[in-house]
Amino acid sequence: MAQVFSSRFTLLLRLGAIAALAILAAALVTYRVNARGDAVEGAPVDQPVPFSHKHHVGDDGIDCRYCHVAVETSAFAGIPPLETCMTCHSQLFTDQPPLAPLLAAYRGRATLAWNRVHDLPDFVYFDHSIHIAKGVGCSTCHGAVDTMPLTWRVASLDMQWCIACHRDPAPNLRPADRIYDLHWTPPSNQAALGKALMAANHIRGPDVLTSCSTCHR
Amino acid sequence: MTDESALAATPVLAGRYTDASITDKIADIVLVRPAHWGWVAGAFVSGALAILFLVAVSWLFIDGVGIWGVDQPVAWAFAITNFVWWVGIGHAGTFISAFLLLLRQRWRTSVNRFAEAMTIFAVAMAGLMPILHLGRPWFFYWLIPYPDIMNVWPQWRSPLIWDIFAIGTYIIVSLLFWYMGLIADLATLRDAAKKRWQRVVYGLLALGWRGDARHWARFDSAYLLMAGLATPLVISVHSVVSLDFAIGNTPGWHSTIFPPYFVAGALFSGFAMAITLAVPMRRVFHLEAFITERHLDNMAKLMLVCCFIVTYSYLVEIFMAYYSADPFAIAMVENRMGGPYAGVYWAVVLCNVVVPQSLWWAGVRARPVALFAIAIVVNIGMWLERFMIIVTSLNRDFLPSAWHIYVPTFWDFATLLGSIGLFVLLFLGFLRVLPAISIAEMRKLARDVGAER
Amino acid sequence: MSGDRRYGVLAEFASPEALVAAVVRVRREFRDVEAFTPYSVDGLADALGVTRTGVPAITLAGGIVGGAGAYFLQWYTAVIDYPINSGGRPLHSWPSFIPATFELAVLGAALAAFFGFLFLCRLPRLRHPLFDVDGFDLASRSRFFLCVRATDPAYDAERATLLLADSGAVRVLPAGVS
Amino acid sequence: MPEVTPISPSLATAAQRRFWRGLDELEGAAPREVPQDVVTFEPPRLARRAFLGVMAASAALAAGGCSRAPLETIVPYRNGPAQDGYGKPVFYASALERDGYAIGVLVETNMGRPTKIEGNPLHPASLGATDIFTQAAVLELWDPDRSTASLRNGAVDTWPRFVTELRERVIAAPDGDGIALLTETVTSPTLHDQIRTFLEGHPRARWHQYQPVNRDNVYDGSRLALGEAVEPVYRFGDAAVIVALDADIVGALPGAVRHARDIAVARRGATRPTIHAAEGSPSLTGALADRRLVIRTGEIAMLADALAAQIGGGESSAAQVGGAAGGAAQGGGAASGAPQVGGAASGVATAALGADARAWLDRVAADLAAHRGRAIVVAGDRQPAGVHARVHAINRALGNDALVATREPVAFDAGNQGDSLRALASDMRAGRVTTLVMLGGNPVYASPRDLDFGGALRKLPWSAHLALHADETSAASTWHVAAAHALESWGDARAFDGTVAIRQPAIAPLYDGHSAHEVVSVLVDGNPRPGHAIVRDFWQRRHPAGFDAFWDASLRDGIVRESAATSRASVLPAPSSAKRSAAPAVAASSALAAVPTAATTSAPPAAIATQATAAPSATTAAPAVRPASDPSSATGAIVVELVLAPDPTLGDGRHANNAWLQELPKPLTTLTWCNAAWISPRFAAAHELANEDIVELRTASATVRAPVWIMPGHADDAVTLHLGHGRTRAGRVGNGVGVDAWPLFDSATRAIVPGVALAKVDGRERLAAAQTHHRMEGRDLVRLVSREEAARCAGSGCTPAREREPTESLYPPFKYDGHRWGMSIDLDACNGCAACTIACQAENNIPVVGRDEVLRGREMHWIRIDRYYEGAPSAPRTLFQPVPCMQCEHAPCEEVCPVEASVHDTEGLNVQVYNRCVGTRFCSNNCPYKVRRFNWHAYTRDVPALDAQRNPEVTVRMRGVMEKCSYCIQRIERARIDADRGNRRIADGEVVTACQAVCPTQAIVFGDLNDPASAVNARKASPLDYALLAELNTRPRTTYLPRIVDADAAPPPAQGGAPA
Repeated sequence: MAQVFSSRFTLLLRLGAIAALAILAAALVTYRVNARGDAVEGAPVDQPVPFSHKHHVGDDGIDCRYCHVAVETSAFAGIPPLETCMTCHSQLFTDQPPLAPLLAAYRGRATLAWNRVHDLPDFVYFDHSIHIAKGVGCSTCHGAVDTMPLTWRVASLDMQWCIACHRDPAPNLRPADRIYDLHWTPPSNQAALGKALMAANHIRGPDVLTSCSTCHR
Repeated sequence: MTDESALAATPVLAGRYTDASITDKIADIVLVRPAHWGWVAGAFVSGALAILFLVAVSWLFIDGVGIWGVDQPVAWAFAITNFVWWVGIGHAGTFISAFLLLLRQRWRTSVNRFAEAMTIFAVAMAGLMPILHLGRPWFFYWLIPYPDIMNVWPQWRSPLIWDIFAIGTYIIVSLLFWYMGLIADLATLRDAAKKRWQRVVYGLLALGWRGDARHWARFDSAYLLMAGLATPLVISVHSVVSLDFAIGNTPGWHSTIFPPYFVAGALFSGFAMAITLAVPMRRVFHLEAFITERHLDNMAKLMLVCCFIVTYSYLVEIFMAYYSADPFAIAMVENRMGGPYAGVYWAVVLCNVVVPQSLWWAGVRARPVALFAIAIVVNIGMWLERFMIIVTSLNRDFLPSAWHIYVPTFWDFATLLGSIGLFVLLFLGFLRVLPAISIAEMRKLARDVGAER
Repeated sequence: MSGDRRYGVLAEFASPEALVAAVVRVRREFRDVEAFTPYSVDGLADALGVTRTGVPAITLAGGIVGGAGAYFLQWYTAVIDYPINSGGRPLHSWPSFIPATFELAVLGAALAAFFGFLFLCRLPRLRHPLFDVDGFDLASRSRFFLCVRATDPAYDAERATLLLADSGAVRVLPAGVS
Repeated sequence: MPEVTPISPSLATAAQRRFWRGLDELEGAAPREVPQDVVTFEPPRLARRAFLGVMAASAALAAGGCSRAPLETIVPYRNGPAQDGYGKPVFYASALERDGYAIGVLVETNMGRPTKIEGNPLHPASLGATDIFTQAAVLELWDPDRSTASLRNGAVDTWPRFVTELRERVIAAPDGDGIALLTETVTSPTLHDQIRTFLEGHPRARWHQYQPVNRDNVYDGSRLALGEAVEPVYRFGDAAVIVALDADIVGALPGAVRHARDIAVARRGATRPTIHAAEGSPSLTGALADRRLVIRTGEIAMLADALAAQIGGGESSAAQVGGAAGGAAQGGGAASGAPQVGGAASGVATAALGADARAWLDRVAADLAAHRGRAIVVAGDRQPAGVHARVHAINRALGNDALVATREPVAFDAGNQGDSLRALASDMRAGRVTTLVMLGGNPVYASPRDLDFGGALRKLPWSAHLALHADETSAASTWHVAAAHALESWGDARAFDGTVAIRQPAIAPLYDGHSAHEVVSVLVDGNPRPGHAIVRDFWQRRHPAGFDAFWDASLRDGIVRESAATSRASVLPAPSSAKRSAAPAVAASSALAAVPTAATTSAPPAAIATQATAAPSATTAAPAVRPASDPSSATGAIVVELVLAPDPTLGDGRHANNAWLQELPKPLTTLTWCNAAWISPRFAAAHELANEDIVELRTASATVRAPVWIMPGHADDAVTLHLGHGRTRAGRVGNGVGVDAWPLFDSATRAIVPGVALAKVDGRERLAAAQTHHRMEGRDLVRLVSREEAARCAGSGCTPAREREPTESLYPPFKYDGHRWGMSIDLDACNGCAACTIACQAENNIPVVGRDEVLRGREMHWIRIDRYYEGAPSAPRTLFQPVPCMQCEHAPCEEVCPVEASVHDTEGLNVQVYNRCVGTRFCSNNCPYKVRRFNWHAYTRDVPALDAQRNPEVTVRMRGVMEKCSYCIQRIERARIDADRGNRRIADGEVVTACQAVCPTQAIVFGDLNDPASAVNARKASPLDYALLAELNTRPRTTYLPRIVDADAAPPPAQGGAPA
């Protein structure tokens, strides 16, 4: 009787098995650590008109609410109507080629379709107004848009990300006058401040905030 | 050989065999003998049905569970019936291999291997059914706990979650148990095989088994432990399956008798399926010496025992309905016996209560063909029983306004018949690539029997 | 008789009884002996001096880990990590946690038994010096083998060969290391 | 994915997007006054089956399970919404018409898309509630089958070309010779004014009105009784006794929604009115009635005569009856031994009636006499004029003037529409019409077929038909002019009491549609004017002073203030003239009495019915009833009386292409997607007919085959068949659904056809009934309490028959500290109208599944109306029970869900998380109420037009997902966020569920159980409050109040079965 398997074969088999196990484990860990929704974070999204928040907000100092008018009253913050753009751009840079789609749309010759940067699944009902009212500032989710030439996403917007804050909102709460501060960072006494804001804004406990019906209908 | 004592005296191994001749007789089926025409015909028919199964499942995934006849209020029907039926069939295999091992029943030896294979394929069919019946089968893994990005976990109070664990454990333990028993035989095949690829394949599967006595000692210990684990497991599995219904509040489901009722029903159908498979198998592969009338007789007797437990359960259901004076339970019983599905109920009684009574006669038990016929009837009866439990409970429950009939569609039948086809195909494949009877254990049996003579 | 006997000396027997008797005899001189049989032979383990296999302990441990882990998982996920009111049932619905606990205990025990068995046997081991011995393939068919290992402190190949031949072996073979 | 060809580039984007949310921000704000721009849709081309099976999004979602979400785009407004319109619904007050009668509505628009209709609380016909047709109007708006362009001889043509042609034809006939205008019932002051102007300018032009569901009999009856056509306006809320003679007060009568409210309020009040109904064809009012008499529809005339005789239909006998009744009133509504009123005086008329009828009559007469001045007798619109005349006389004799006001007809120029159409048809045949303009209606389909209107129309040199769909009439006309939907166009209309509401559009016309006002403006002076200008100018002429304020107020409120009061003539005409007109009718009644009518109802009805209808017709100048085709010659034929009624959900057929209405289980039968010949159980047994058997109905001129539906409580030897089905050009939804009964409709016999031959023929047709079992099986589902018991419980309290819920539980209770939402449903108020079902469908994006799926029991409605019969099938009590999700605190569904898709939230709502659901359906099995609905197929698929209807606040469910009533959680969330922003609690009444809002009878009340002052707690405080299947310890949040019945009016027990 002879050996069925050569020593070379068994060695390879052994090495292969070890490698497969290692790769599988590494893949699982990597997957879980990086598991996200459909997000692509940090990648600027192309737009038909290269609108720069950096220029408009950072350089010109336009307030968020000048364009996103409904952010304090509605679920939807509001994409500015073309006439808002035209308050300045009927005068400024009217001949610049990048603005051509805007003008064409305003004159009814074409449709201007912005590409969504922050897109939640259709079964998620996010409401801007209540987050603003309760002390969650713009930059908490949208980042410092005043530094973004083209807007990109800074957060994954997936459920674990939402849930993390809904379980413990205090670290992300700020006073009402800092809501639109795009460079707000938690002060050293954030623990106490957050607790105080929780009470002041009547923010309910995590059991309420993580109820399924809070976000899904 | 038609009287009781003669049948009981039939040996569990007919004829005289040496270690070598047993090895050859069993291993040659796999390694040497060309395919028997009966096998080919069976493979052809079951293959065709398996293709039907694939078509049915493909269409199911494309169009949705609406292709079946399920409706409101009968939201479960064929798929779950098939599921319970297949799980039940699996149970006899485990019962034979584990329970009888613990009881040191010698007749177990020549039937346990194929019975375990039957278990695995049946449980595989069963495991498919709940996934197929999901509205969104591609999310079936949400029933398994893992740290997902939704931060949501399974809901542990649901019997369906218990099912996942029960069926999952069951199929894993059955596979391990089966494989453990196979290791020594795989080594035999490795050493007996002439073809290089057979030696490699069986060699890999045999894990380098060399019959070391210390290994045998550990093997015996582990194998016995596995049998000890599999025995309560098999009872728990069908108990959990029964809880899929008993936890529900539907009249006809919500009953404490369900776990033993289901376990007995499972063994009933399982032994019927074992007989269904054994009778043609021993004929086609000339294994009459190994699987003797004694084996068939024992399985038939067990069927008869199960028949009585099942019958008792039927009677208890009726008794409890009237004894409890619960109008919903009474209505359920009367609906079963006289409602739109009364035919199913009475067919169940005929198949599961009346026909098996013929097993009282040794003459019937001694005739493989008769046993085969009865086993088929019981298989059908047990399928219908699950259909009866599921559908005739759901179709008329609490609010008469919601009552609605259930009518199966072509795709319901295609899925059922297709799964049978796939099961048989897998089983036929098993017969050709693995020893259908445990060679190592048969050697020992032959020696023990020889020693007694 | 000569040849490479660095692994040991292998003897073939025709029956299990002969093997057991030989084991008893050989073990008076050599402790490190191995027996190979086509099926589990009663009394052989005793003759080889095997008293505990170690498998039951591993199995018990597996069962405890499986069951405790399952219960902990259920309790942690349902009560601590994401408590959700489901049907008005208590968060810690312990009766409902039992089935999965039981099943996973069985699973843990079964996996432990199987892999413990493999581990204790140092399997899988696809290559083995004995596989090079001519006729050893009968160990999985109809013959019974006894091997006196070269690792035995009292190992003496010639003495072992003689002893085995004298113990009723059909034949005695050298077992080398390739 | 259906092939989609969008026209406008902006819509191309919409079509490519996959979910309804994709249409967010797409369109500008809805036009409030001036339409800003026109959005055009090309309907996707779909096979009808596909369309139905399909009204479904989710192949996309299915695929989405394993791929990245598609990139979405946002199209900004050009100009921002006028008000706070980003992402918030805007409501516009408007009015919709049912058979010409307005009901005030508030149209909810989301991002400019009308998505839902609510009742206008200020409008007298609505008071905040609506009916099923109003709810379904929004789907009609978005119907992909609507005409997108005008057609000339079937080829696409343009509105300007139509205007040019019409103008030329009017110019060619300056005096209007040969020009005919056919409208439906006109209640629009503006349209009427326009038509008057046109007719004055073109004196020889003719205006005809014809609407299949009309009030000819009512107006004719009042002409008989009072000498002039008047519109009776009833004050049911103040009545102590209501007698409905084949009158569906709460279901079909103009103002039904309001009537239902009035009656419900009265029934909840201290003095509960008694409702008596006599009818042959079961109706909602019959089901609501305390005492219901089953009598053939054709015999109602006889019954009215008998009642008149017993009460004293004239002045002289009134006093006499009054005296007798005064004595009877001492009985105080006691049960048995109703005193004989009228005695010998009524003997002649009553002799012809059966024993049941006489008993009923005695009781009614006693009740009426005991409540003189506080009673209302109503006759149904299909009853011949003579009956209406007699009813006028009865009401007057009883001094019910205060409750039965009369006013000039709500319809302008209310002549006899049947005559009007006949005259038009004969003019057309005689060549006297060269130009015919039809504004709405579908006379080719929905008109007496003996007129052969279609044949006459095809021969006309030039005709035009303004309609939403290119229907049967459009196909026979030269021009089909695409109409603007009521939600797209300006207009006005009067309600049942004359109140005028301005109809303002909620969206610019989706297609190239135009309104009747615009067409008539072409007739007037050849120049089309915008509808807005026409309506506004008309009202400016009416209200020159302070017009702007008036106009703004009228638009904002949805009613023109004082319009009802100014036009109401609440005084009855002088008795002398009335007496004269009524006299012949009374005389006829004595003639009736001479008819040898057998006392039992099994007598062959032909003779009776013929006589009964013929008798009053002698006074109404209606044509003599033609003898039925010799029915006895047909082998196996049975002679029956046939009642042709508008379909409960499709009306006269105009709603046939509305999938919501097609799939809405018809009240009483729960049939969907079909019509059937209703027969009585006894008739079915006698002639061995079973449900779904096919029978052939034969009149002199036509033969129709229809499946049979055995209808408990139907009159024997009679058949009811609904009109409105069997359309051939309704659209992909409505074509070929059901049986066209119009061929049986003859201009002479009209709705009640005597002497029809019925014969069973081979074959069966499956009928898609949503409910297949009709008895309660002795279970405590719809609970009944006697009037006395209810009164006792309302006062000092009583011991409830059973605990509301088991007090013990194995589980410690969960604490609900915030809100605890709950609902109470008053079964005594519910009249089974099904408005809640369809309101819920509109609000919650519930898909339509089609006939085959309904046959499989897969309808998707979140709230269903269970209907049970109690008692003998021949005259059962009909019970309704709306069943939404009970929102159990111990929800059996949740316990068995493996993936936490069905869970509780912290306010105790039983929520279904669609995106988590994997579809095991265990929850449905474990739901004892069976309120869960499963998406067996991808029912919701992308159809751009239909996508636009969807409520953006509610997830559209994909295939394989369970869904159910959520207590309109989107409305709760909206209120919560609004309240939460202000750090306040949600106030009681701030959250109104869709079913609650629409309910005409306020049977449904929703609110916070933790608020001791909430309305829902007030309802639940009643000791009669009970939970359905409470013994299961599910602890439902939805509970019921029992139906209150007259104990002595208990129906006889069912034969061969235990009484429920």
